Amino acid sequence: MASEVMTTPYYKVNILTGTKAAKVVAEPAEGAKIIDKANNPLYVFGPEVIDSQVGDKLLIEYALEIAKSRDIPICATTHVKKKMMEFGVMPDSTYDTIEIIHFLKNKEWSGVRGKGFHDLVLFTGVRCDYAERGLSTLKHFAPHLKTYAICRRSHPNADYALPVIPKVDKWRDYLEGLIAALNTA
Amino acid sequence: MASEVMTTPYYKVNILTGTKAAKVVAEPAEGAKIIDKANNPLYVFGPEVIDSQVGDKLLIEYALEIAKSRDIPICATTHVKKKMMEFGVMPDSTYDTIEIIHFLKNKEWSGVRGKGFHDLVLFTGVRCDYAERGLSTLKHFAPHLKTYAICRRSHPNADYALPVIPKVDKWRDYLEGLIAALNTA
Amino acid sequence: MSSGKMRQDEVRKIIRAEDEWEPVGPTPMPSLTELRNWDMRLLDTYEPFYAPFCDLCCLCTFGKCDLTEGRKGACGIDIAAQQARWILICSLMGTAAHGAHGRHIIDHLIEKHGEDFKIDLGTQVNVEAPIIRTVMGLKPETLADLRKAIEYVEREMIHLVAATHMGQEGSSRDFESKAFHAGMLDHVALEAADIAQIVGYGYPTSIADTPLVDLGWGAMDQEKPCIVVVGHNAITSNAIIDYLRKNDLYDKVEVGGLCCTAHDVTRYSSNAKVIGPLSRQRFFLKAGLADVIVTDEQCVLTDIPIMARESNSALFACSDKICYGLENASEKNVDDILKAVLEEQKQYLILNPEKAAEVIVRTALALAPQRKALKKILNTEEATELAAKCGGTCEACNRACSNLLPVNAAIHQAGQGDFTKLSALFLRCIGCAKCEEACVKNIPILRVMQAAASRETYKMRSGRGPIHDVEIRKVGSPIVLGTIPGVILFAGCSNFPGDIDDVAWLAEELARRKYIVTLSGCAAMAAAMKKDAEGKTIYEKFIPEFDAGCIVNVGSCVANAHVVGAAIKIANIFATLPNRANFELMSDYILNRVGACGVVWGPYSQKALAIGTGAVRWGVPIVLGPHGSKYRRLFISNKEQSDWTVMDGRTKTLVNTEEPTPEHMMVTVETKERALVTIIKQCFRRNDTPPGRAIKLNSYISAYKQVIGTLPDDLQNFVRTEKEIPIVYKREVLAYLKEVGWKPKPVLSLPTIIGTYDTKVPIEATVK
Amino acid sequence: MSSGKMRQDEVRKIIRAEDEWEPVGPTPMPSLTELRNWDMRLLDTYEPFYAPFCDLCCLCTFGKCDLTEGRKGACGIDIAAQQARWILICSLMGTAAHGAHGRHIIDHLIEKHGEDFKIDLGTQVNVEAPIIRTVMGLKPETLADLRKAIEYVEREMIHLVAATHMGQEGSSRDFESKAFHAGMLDHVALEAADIAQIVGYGYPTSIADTPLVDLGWGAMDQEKPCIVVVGHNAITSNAIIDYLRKNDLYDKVEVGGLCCTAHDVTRYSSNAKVIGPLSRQRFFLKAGLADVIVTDEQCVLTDIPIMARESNSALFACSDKICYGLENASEKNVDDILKAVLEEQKQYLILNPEKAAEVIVRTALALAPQRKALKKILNTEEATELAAKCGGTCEACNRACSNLLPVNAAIHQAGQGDFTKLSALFLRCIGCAKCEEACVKNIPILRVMQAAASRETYKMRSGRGPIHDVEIRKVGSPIVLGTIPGVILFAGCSNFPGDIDDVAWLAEELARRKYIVTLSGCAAMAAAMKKDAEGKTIYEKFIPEFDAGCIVNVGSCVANAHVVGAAIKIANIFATLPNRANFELMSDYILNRVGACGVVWGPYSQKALAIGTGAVRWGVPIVLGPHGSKYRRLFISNKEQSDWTVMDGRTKTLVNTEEPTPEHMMVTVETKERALVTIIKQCFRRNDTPPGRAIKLNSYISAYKQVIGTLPDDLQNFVRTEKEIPIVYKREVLAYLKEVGWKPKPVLSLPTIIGTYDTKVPIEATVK
Ligand code: SF4
Ligand code: SF4
Ligand code: SF4
Ligand code: SF4
Ligand code: SF4
Ligand code: SF4
Ligand code: SF4
Ligand code: SF4
Repeated sequence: MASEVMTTPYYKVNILTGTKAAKVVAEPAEGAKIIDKANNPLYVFGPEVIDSQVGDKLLIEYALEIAKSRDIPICATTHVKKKMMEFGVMPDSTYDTIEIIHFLKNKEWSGVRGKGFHDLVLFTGVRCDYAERGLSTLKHFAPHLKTYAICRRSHPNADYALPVIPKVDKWRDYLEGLIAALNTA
Repeated sequence: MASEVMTTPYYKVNILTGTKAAKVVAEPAEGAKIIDKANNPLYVFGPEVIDSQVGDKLLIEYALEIAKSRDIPICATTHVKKKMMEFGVMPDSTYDTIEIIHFLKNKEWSGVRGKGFHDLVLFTGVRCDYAERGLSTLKHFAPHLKTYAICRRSHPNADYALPVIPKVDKWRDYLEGLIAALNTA
Repeated sequence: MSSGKMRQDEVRKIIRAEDEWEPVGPTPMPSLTELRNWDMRLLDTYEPFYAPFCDLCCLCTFGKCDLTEGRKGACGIDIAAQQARWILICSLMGTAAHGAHGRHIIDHLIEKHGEDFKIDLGTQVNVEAPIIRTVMGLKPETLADLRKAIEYVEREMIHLVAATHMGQEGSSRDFESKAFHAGMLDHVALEAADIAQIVGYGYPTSIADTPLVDLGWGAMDQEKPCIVVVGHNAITSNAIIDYLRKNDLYDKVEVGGLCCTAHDVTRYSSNAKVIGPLSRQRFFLKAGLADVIVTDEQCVLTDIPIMARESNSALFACSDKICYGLENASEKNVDDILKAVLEEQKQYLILNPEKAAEVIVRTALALAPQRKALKKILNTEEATELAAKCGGTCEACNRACSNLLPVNAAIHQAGQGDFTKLSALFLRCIGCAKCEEACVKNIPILRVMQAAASRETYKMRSGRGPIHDVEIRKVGSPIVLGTIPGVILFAGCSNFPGDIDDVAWLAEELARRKYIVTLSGCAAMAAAMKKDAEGKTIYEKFIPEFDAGCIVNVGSCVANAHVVGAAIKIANIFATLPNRANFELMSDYILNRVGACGVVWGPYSQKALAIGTGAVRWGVPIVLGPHGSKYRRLFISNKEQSDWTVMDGRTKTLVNTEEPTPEHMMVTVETKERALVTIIKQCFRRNDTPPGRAIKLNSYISAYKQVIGTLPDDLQNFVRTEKEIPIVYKREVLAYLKEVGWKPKPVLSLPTIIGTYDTKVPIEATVK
Repeated sequence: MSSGKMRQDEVRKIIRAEDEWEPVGPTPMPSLTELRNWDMRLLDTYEPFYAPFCDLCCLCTFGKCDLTEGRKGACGIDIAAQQARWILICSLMGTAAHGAHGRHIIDHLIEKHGEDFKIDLGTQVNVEAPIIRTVMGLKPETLADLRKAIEYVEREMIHLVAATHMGQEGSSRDFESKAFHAGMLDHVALEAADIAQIVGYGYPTSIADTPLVDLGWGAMDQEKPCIVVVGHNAITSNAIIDYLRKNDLYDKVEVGGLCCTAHDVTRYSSNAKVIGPLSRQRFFLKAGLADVIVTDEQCVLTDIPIMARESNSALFACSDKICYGLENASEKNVDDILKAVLEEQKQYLILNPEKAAEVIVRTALALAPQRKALKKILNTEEATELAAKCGGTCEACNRACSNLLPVNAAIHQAGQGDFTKLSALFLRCIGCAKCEEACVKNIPILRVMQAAASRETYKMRSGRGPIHDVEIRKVGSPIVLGTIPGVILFAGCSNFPGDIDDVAWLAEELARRKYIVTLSGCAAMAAAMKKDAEGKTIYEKFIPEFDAGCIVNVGSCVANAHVVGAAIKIANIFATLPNRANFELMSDYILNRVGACGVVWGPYSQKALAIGTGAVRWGVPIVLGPHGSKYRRLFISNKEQSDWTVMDGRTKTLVNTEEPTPEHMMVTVETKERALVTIIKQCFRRNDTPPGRAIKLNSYISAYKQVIGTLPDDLQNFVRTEKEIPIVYKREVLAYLKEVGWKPKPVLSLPTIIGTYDTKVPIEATVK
């Protein structure tokens, strides 16, 4: 109670003004546990997965491995699908960011594979200020699910966020660590 | 950078919405150092010093000892002076809270003893939501000074704040520890 | 705005410039910037003091912007201007609330009586609208003239709201000038609204001893069908009274009010009850004693629809400001509405007051028998049982409390059957229910309070409206000379830092010292909640006149206008200075010569902010309780270190008075003790004659000794000549003055700040 | 509000009910609640989507209140209603900005021409004010009639502002209904303001090929004295042009504008230059090329006084909205002002446009020679040197950037003399200067950008004002049948997520596909900032008509009214439905039959929010760039999972169309690629004929394939019959439809939602 750890995001425009902040998941292993706990997770891909390079791979390659490890359904927003297909993967949904978040608010919704509501939603590659707004929506209006922002800029409005990871190699380490943990667990 | 400790005050109305939060001074010894570093400190007493009991003493008795240890001038706000005199001490100033804070904003001000501006201002016994407003004023408009809120409810807008100390005996320990540290230092 | 010829002609037409009553002064219907120089002059002495509530700005999508450590927003704004912008936004909410309220009442009464319906405030009130006369230059004669006042407010407001948009005003001082404008417009709206309802509903006017009405939740007779009206706009409430009268149901149905509607409905019918101020709203509604809840507008808890369901009370919303998403039944047939209400507990929006009144009364009659069982007040056993779950240690309640109260101890004790602490707590509780929401044991704390809350019935004198011209003639001279030490207005809300009856204590301390004490709004209700040894409230103990040592309830929030109006009347009627379109002349007179002080001990609302900000522009200093710090801005001088040079109107020379009077224009104080001495100090004026100042100093010294224990530490600032030292304290004071090296200060016979800044008002105008 | 007989008579008088042009419809000058049922019907399908920007509320002194996890404020408000209240507050700022702007221009022009000055928009425009006709029921004939429109806005606004006070509205849906009202009032103000300036200043009207004007910071001739006008209100700028003309100085002085004033001054004089949109304001002013900076109102950076000092530019503030704490010199003599400006660099507020114009021009002439040395643009060497200090690693700049840009890399590279990345960055920069403020090495980043910013001069067609009635007659039928796939408006601000010329890309993609493309405000400027291989901008490449495959710049923000107006005209002129006081009938027609879509790709301002919110009430869907998410609210349907039942106006039966058209009423998208397919989709209408739908599907499929690579994943939602499948894709689409189990859907000949909710509009009214 004395004082609490509150994540300060990379981008100042994303500073939290409030009382409910993300738990910082500094260890990939913790992240894997969070994913394992979920009954019906969903992974939302934003356009940066196809624009940003992580070492010699594209971010989407890591994101796809994470999804594959637990057969997590993928929602490919914006125009991500096009690039995704080049990697031979078809998205389960192509709702755009706001649309998928709108459906996720509804506990009665069938989910992208008709298995009922998603209890964990992973996000990667959504523009940071935009993702923060959507995470706020879910934080306030979707008490039935948790969000995990797999983004090196950190997201206070998520339930689980990464610490800020300024260096790309450390970012790659985190992603590889998470994949490793998922594949060994 | 990854994530920063941000003090969460006892009272929810005092939750910080912003970027600049107090450093939590958990150890009385650190507190003593802060006071020792100051060239021209000032101690502002609020009415709770004469209303609130700390163990078998009144809060003001501890506050007076802290002031005495370094001959820190005292500003007795509201009607504190009356009770204070019963302890044989005359305040250096009886400006009310807002008035003293207004003067403190001005670096050119002579200070309560004419020694120039105060570079450290201690607060004890000001109503918590009220103190927080005044601390915000100084945080934003008095870059030439630091504030140290000696209050067990914790103050995010101060430069230095205590952790929340729910139990009275721990509160007494902190005060006695601070006094001890000042008297031995 | 366009101040071209066309506009000038338009203005002259609106105010009937040809009317003979007074020549048109320099500023008829001033626009945004016309009083700006006056504002800047005030701000030179009384600097804005900002306490940012947030480090950031999030008003546009460039944000959030971090404004700490000298950073600017993407738009270039800094933290000070941002606070001032907030002040303007919030003041505008207040001005709009009153303006829209006035527009609604005036339009409604015009429908009823026609726009030529005459304004007649009775034999005692000839200067009917000092604020409208001064600001606009219009002498309102009909309801249509009052509508002109609201149209003026509407027209100015849009510019002020525009200035809050991103990329508009960049200076904190100009934001404050605009906030002053909003505040002044607020007063125009207040005066128009109250005059309209007085003449349109025949509220008491030109009489001082208005009826004493019952106040308190105990005043409601549970045996009768019970209608509770909540808000500020009495149109529907008065229609309910009419319906009851017309159908001989008046003694069969209880009508009680919460917040200002209670004031106004009791001005319409003294049989109606005042349940209490805003701080009692949630407590009372959760008690379930209301068979029908009627909401109009302003200060209405937004979760009433939920509370109504919980207590099986019927709910009708009757204002376009508050629709709660309900179906609009204004054009539905009454029996269909009743059916749906009684059978499906449907809640409706009804904007037709007469129809609403019938539906409401008939619902109450039908529902009351079914709700008998629900109208039981918790007894101590039941309350103890509910509280028993509290361990007293988790303190989640305390941490959530908006008034920082020790709820845990009180509930824990109540759990053991002892309600001492809870009774004490109840007096400080502002009714937010955050404790209850936070309680880890889900204890219904506000219901538990039923067993701790006094069922006492108190007497409050119903609101009297305008101060009488004869009263002004009588007190004008002693006020201006200072021999009546001051005029105090306790206004505003019930967000009190301490006990709800502290206002009664303050009012009595001041009345004892021969101040003229006036009250309004929730403060006027709270002041009734204290009885002396003989069981008398201050309204029973003190004469209800506008005179030394008397206590007057002017009425609801809109009635605040009459106290500012009284200050203007002193300049106009007593000093016979022209007030028509003469804002600066009147305000300068008030600032320098009328020892008036406004007190908002429990501020919460944006309306109270607008009223207070307007009062400052008029030259009336404001003292706020500690919650007022959350408005973000005060007006503070540098006390003895400021330059207090003003003009002597007779010699036309600048004189350094060396005395900080009035010391601050808007200040918060933390305790009622400090409030007492601060209020007294704010009544000092440069114009005080030595005998007058002696009387004021006498109050100041006696009060200071009483609460702080010594002579005032700043006594030397306010003693100008030895003649001013109160005899009783002579020796002591002389010794003190010697010790601090006091020197005599000039006493001006005609102090003014006209001539110390660029204004159209000639200094000659201040001399009469 | 009072909707009694008196008020009704008053309204009939205001709108001259006896005028013959059309019978008065059901809702003349609607008040707060009169269109509420329509609003609720929209909200049933298009649910408010909230993205809270803060967990708390701090609007009154009971706060801060924590609204997380279902907690309520002390007033009882919940997080959804709190967001909706914010939306209302911000929409009102926008409405007020436009309303006050309109009031100012109209009053000014009435002073100039008299209130009986006739409204004549030329031979091509007979339905002069479709919005005012529809909302108010008034056919404005003179400037005085336009003033009536503003008075109506002023009157309604005060009630809306009042509703934001604590303890007022409690339902998010009713807050949205009030925000819709604010948005609709905003459109009334827009139309009144633009019509006034067109007729009052003789801006081009009834011609399509308005002049091509120079745009870009390179367009300003540094050799000449340079006056830069900033803001939205061209009164002073036009007075400057008049003064230059009168004194034969026109070719000797450069006048350039930033933000919408640039649009309006170029409508007044095509010699004036457009420097750029808001995002270029700070960059340009810091470059110091302006000898005199003139500020009017709206979207004016609030720290211009500081920037002016830094660059030794003179500054004159010319609006009561923006006074910067400056001395008001409106009544000062010109030579004294000039003296103080030139000798003491004094900055002044001047509210008299003619005087301001003289002072400004004479200052520019006197100052320019002295400032020659200061008007040098940084060369790459100088820029490299300034940037050299950057280590490229601290990233403080990036973290502060409001557009999340990689500043560090660009500046680091510039420090090594390579400006490639900085040039790219400059295209995405919105000019907030937060990077510069944050830079640990105090690198003046915006000045360094000078070396990276293209000095290109672009051609923009100046704003043309209203769409012509003949154009409407020509395109009405194909639009309603769907054979013209849609009408797109790119409006609003320059807070773009990506490159400043993405708007040009989108406009061209749509024009290529035969959409009617219109632009306004900063978007219209940004769209000019891209040249093709032949060096042509879209304004040079496309025909400036309101027709398939053409591109029209309507003008400044206030000119947005004309595009909504065009949609109304389609219903009124082409379909000959009565529009007088017939808001619901017009909006229902637009929603169901006019394939229009508004796009605000770089939203930042509260004005853009008001415009967008108003558009939604009219039935026009809005697509926003990602920054729009910070407005806090969108309107989203549940797509294929919603109930899309509407009325068939001919058979008067309810039909489940099973097609989500239009799909969302306000939605944000993250990339220009997704924007393209979303905009196209938002143009589908229930009324599309099979051939029309086929054309729209053709665009949708081709665009989807282009940016996402496959057939649209939701194609089945929009194909109603096989006849609608575009021939080129026939086989592929059939296969796909089979695979997803598509079934034919009903095609209605007269879809309407009239009759699906409680309204005064009879279903018969929809049939013509
Ligand atoms: S208004 Fe100014 S400070 Fe506030 S968010 Fe917008 S740009 Fe930032
Ligand atoms: S209801 Fe009263 S006790 Fe409870 S939190 Fe609110 S103020 Fe405190
Ligand atoms: S939160 Fe509830 S249980 Fe805890 S101390 Fe307060 S009243 Fe008792
Ligand atoms: S006094 Fe304040 S709380 Fe009471 S009704 Fe008036 S505004 Fe509301
Ligand atoms: S308006 Fe309501 S939620 Fe906001 S601070 Fe006031 S009480 Fe709290
Ligand atoms: S000025 Fe441009 S680069 Fe710098 S922070 Fe603002 S948007 Fe980013
Ligand atoms: S903050 Fe300054 S030094 Fe640091 S990376 Fe950015 S530009 Fe370079
Ligand atoms: S488009 Fe937006 S940014 Fe540009 S001038 Fe208009 S409101 Fe301002």
